[in-house]
Amino acid sequence: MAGKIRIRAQLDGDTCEVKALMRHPMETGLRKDQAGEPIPANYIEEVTVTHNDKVVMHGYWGAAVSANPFLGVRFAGGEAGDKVTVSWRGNTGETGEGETTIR
Amino acid sequence: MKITITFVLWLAGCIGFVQAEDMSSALNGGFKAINQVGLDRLEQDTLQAFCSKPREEPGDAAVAAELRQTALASVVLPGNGEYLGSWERGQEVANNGKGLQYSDNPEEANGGNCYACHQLDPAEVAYGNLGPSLTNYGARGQSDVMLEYTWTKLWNTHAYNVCSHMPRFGAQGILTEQQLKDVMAFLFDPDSPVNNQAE
Amino acid sequence: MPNSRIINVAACLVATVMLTGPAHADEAGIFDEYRAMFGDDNPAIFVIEEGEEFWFASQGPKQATLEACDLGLGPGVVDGAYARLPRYFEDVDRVMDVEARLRFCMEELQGRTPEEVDDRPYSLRGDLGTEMEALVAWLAEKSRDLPIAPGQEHDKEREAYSLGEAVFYYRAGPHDFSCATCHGQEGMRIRLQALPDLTTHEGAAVAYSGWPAYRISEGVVRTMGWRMRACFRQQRFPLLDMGSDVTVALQTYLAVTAAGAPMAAPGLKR
Amino acid sequence: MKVEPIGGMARREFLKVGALIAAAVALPGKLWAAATKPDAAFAATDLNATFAALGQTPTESAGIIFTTPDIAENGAVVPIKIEVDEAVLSGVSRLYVMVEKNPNPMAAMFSVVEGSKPYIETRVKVAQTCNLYAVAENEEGFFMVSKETKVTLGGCGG
Repeated sequence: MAGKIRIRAQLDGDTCEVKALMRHPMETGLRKDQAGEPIPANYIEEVTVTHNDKVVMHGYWGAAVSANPFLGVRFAGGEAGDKVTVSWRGNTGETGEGETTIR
Repeated sequence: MKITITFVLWLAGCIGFVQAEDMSSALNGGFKAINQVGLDRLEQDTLQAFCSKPREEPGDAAVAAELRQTALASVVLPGNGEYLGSWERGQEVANNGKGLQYSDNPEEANGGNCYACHQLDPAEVAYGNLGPSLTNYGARGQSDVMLEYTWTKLWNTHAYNVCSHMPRFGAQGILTEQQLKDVMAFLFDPDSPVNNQAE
Repeated sequence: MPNSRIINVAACLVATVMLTGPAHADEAGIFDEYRAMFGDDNPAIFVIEEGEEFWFASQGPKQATLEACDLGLGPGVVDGAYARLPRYFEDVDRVMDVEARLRFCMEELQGRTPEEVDDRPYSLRGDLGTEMEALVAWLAEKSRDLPIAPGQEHDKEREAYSLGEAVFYYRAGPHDFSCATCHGQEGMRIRLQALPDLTTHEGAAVAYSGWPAYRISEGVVRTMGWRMRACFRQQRFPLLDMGSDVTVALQTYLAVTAAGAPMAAPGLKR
Repeated sequence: MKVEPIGGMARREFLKVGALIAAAVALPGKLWAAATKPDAAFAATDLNATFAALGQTPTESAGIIFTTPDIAENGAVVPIKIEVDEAVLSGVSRLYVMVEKNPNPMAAMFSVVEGSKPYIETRVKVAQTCNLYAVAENEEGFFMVSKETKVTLGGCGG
């Protein structure tokens, strides 16, 4: 179920506001399950936001970002209909990507 | 002291419009034993049955008085006459909400979870209000009467107030005698943050 | 339309709620700033989508979907069905909540075993969600803004209400707790957690309309059935069975007390 | 990059990386290349070590507008927002979020690419009541603002 991303990109004057929710457990590796077994670390390590294929924000995350992460960023120069993507790579090598157009 | 649900409800006649046997079979069919928690937890003692009336309507006054006497008589005062332990340990007991749930480790000491319902150390903002504030409790007096009153309240609250919502920490074995002494110290010790508020 | 009387009652109650203003009994002001920062971004949206996928997925020995499942408004009718539960179902001659009914459909339509369906209905630590949570989230979404209108015409529906009320006040266990211990008075809280008074329409409406909900503390969507189970765990009772008569009765008691208030789930909770 | 215990080394290491990023950022479009993850800073187990790994203890700046809740209903999810007043603090290329008493204080680092706003909203885990730090980096060094978030205990069974 992990991997999905929901993105909203909206113009406010000349600034485009991007809000993204990512489907991910963000396990720290420090928790134990009900049986007392450690739950392996599984978190998003790298996030990239692009506008028409140009990177506008890039981040590195630790496991302290909350489960089902939320990210809000802003950039200038967007126009309605432009493509915005958010993609991530996890510490396990897993990836996720989502796409939307600016409203 | 435990008696079967059916018997208690038979005593009460019925619960609201629900017949005793319906209630009993619904409860026993609706829960499963898990880990250290068995279905015997669903059985009521006389006090619990009396205090389970829908809309918490007060029951028969004579029965209530008898239950109050029984509760009072059940209180076990500390063996050596010492009421006060360590307020530091008592503070931990007051903060700890775990114990006796099927999700809790039965090897670990139970908590008293005092903060769930009471204000104590005023520096702790996360306190509940189901019970009265106990901040500055020590200022209410340190006499033997006060100590015995408070011990009794912790041991079996129904000795003073039948159908109080507070657990019977001593009578039901939720806290040990030492833990009760520690909680007492948390309430009474002049150095406890309950009484000694740093500026 | 069936149960027009209930709808009428519901409409009156909606009017009452509108007159008395929205119920916000569980909104302790101290967390307003915190909650406001979440805006509209509720991860429950993923779970709702997953619920829809589960509904249309062929599963079990019969490789069937749940599309023929009758939630009370006819086979396959999902719009508004959640808000009308719990209700009496003739085919099983008992009152069911959404989880009991879904389990019945999984067994009947898909041929799945009770063991499989009951194995892990609610997420354990480390899970991202379960099929039951997803289906309930999606069905609740399909009743958003509709008035809570549980069945109360059939004898068994009224019996469920009475049993629910009796269970609500039933004190037992080492701590002598009942539901009423925490949820029977207004303006109360545990620690800083506001406790809705579930014996009043306003309190029950706030509580009932907001489940299922995304629990930020756990990162998963929790259902009303889970909330009942978790309450009983904290009451130091044994494990409450999903879909059992006890949980159905309590939810009936709550839903009837909350009747008329609009559903607002899946919400966002602590 | 391994854990760098002392500031000097880490700082040099960091400047090297920083220069690479600066070069990368100046390139248009797809040629933009990601910075190397500052592993030492993410692995640090207290705030001073985190700052040391970055190479400098940030100085307080009024140019960072840091929005956090004073009190959180649950520490598993604490929403935060970092904005930069570009009239006070210009040319910010990086933003960092740190949570003082987490096992690893460094929660996230963001590279602000040219044309983007130095603006981040996210949600982080806060293990216990402590200070949260918003750190901004530009050519002049590191700047910060900190705010306390109280994490409350809840429930009848916890």
